[in-house]
Amino acid sequence: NGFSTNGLSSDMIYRYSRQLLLPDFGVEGQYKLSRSRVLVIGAGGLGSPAAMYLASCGVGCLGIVDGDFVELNNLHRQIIHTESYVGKPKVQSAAAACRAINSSIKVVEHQELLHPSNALKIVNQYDVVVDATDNLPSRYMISDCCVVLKKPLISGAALGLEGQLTVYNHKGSPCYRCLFPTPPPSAACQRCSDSGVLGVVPGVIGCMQALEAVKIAADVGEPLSGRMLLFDALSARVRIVKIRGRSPGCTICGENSSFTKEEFERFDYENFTQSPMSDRTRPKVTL
Amino acid sequence: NGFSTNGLSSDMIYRYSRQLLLPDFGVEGQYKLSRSRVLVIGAGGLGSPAAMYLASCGVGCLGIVDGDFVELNNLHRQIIHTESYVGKPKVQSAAAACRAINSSIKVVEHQELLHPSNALKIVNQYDVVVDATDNLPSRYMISDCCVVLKKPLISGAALGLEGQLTVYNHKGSPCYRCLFPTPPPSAACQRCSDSGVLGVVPGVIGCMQALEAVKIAADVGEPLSGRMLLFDALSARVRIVKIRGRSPGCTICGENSSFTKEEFERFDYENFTQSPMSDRTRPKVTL
Amino acid sequence: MHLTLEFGGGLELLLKDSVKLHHVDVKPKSGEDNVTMRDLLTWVKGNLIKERPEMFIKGDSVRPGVLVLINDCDWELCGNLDAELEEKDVVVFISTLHGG
Amino acid sequence: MHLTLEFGGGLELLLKDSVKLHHVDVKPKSGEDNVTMRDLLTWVKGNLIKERPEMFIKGDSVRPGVLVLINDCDWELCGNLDAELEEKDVVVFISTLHGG
Ligand SMILES: [Zn+2]
Ligand SMILES: [Zn+2]
Repeated sequence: NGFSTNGLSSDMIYRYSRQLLLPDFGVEGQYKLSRSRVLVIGAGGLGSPAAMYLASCGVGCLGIVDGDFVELNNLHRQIIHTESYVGKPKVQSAAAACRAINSSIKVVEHQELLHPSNALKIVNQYDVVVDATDNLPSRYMISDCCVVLKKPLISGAALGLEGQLTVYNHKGSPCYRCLFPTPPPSAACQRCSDSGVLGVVPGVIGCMQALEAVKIAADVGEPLSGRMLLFDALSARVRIVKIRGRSPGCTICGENSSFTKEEFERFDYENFTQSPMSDRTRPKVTL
Repeated sequence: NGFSTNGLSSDMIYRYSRQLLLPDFGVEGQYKLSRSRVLVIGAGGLGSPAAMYLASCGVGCLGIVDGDFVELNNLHRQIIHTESYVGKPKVQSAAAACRAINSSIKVVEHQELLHPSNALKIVNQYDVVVDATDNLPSRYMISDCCVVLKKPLISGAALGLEGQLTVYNHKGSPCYRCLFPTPPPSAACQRCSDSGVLGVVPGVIGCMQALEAVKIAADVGEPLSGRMLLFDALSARVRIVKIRGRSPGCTICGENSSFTKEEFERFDYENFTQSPMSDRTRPKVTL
Repeated sequence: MHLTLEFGGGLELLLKDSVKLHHVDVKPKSGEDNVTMRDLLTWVKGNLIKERPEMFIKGDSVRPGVLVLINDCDWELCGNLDAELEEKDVVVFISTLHGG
Repeated sequence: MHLTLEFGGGLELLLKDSVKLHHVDVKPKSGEDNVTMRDLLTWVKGNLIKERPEMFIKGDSVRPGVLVLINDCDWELCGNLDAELEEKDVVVFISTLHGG
């Protein structure tokens, strides 16, 4: 188990040999990955494949935040959870799955709803943040938090038969508020629990989130900064579009922004978006 | 557990409620999916997410074929396998993972290398075939088999930092031989075990294979027939290109083809491609 | 002027039969040579949106949460409402998703 | 004639520094007006391929296992070697992958 001069143990060299063979990744990429700390916020449809692939490919420390419990109607898309974990905390279930895949990395369980009061403390322990949540106030909160703490944010979303993906707050790319300074009307804020989602659509986006996190953590390739991927599952079409850069006038990340950690902790994201962070309603499906 | 008039049990209505809510999928899509039989050939990098998502979203019968055993250096990308299954048959490991996610579907284990002598019998039990193998002779064999048995074939591939995906032999789309009548020189046939692969790249392609299988099984949307998706992970680019249709002169699927089941069973795919089907060599990684 | 319009992220639900892709012919206002995005928004509201127009338009622009792309480029980079369209341009209106 | 050439699926390893994307200027042969795919293959072989040309060309076409795409369309649908290229066309050469 001794470490060789390249910083990888012999166990790691064997386990990750297929990645070490890659000229564009190699030992240096794997070493950087093994030193990186990645936080996945949300152990649901997006977080399931994101966390599993981040664990399997060898990030050094993987944190998972979620305050929810596994329900049977999550399992059609949240492949990290098995039936035996129904009723148990999602974080506990997800962490167990990640450890079963790779016992050599550190997996940290944050079994709580991410909230302005705990977000700074949790997010600050990581280098890269994956937003795998399912609601609008969390998306604003996580983006603001990443701006305040200067962390790159890999933001994915999926609903129905569509998905979206981009990297915020990284290499001149905008923050969520640069793109969406004003929240949409709450009637436009559909969730998977209201509107449904085909299981594998968040799978595709969650995998791509893991990929972007790996690229940033290992410092290889061109991240999806300043670009957004739009995925339409039904027609099997993908658009990758150029989006605006960081807005100088942005109230959060702009040049004259005075948004502080204290303001962040006091900001009422649910009121700002007129939309709840936690979704415990159970829609009735009547057929 | 009684079935209602729409063919779905109350358990299914609860488990799949998020998919039933989708106007473009709904009860009819779920019902068709629950009656479909999908075969995943290969429980490796592509087959891992493909099988897990097919199981979770509710195909009626999921078959998995593989003759290999789980190795530690598979685990950086083959997220269906846990460390506790190292040394055990991949099919056994994969089937256990799928059953743990969804005990209400039928999972069939074919613990053998797919070969012309057993392929017809196995493939014929399914409606949709997912090629998640890692070698050229298997790709020709599976395509020929799907032509002979008239099955749609969802073909994915991943190597290094790139992936490819298309649907063969479906709605006028070509077979593998229409595109590649002559095999490439064996020097061009790199494998993940020789050249490496970044863990999450087959993850992205395998998810998309599951998606295409679901679309065909449930008869929704436009499958990737006559189109090919080209994915470049490093630059985060996706191209979806138009490819030729079925070739009238194709020796296998063409108008005057006389390729029979008997010829298929006798065909030597390893000799044809000058490349082995099973890969048990262990490359040395010296650093 | 022939344009391809695409609606996504749920905006297609505001259109007839929820069709996402539309090949349309939009004429400049009388006395003008060009079609701007401002003109196009008016045209879309009048000709394509079948219900809940407030989910598409707010004031003289799109509602918050909608991204507008001209030939796969954010309209903020091409002049926003004043962007002048050209023959065969592709304009995408997409609502941001929040689900997971 | 300005063309964008892209190499993938491992073909980029045959090029200098394994660069995938190339913006090039290809002139018609003397006495001819057009550049065909046949001309382009000769030009690529002479100007871009740095090693193992047999992994790119076989006979007068690409080797088996290579897909050729002109503006995101299989060259079999555009005339194969006789396809005539136009200004700003994008030509992709991609080797089929077998891994998983
Ligand atoms: Zn900003
Ligand atoms: Zn054929």
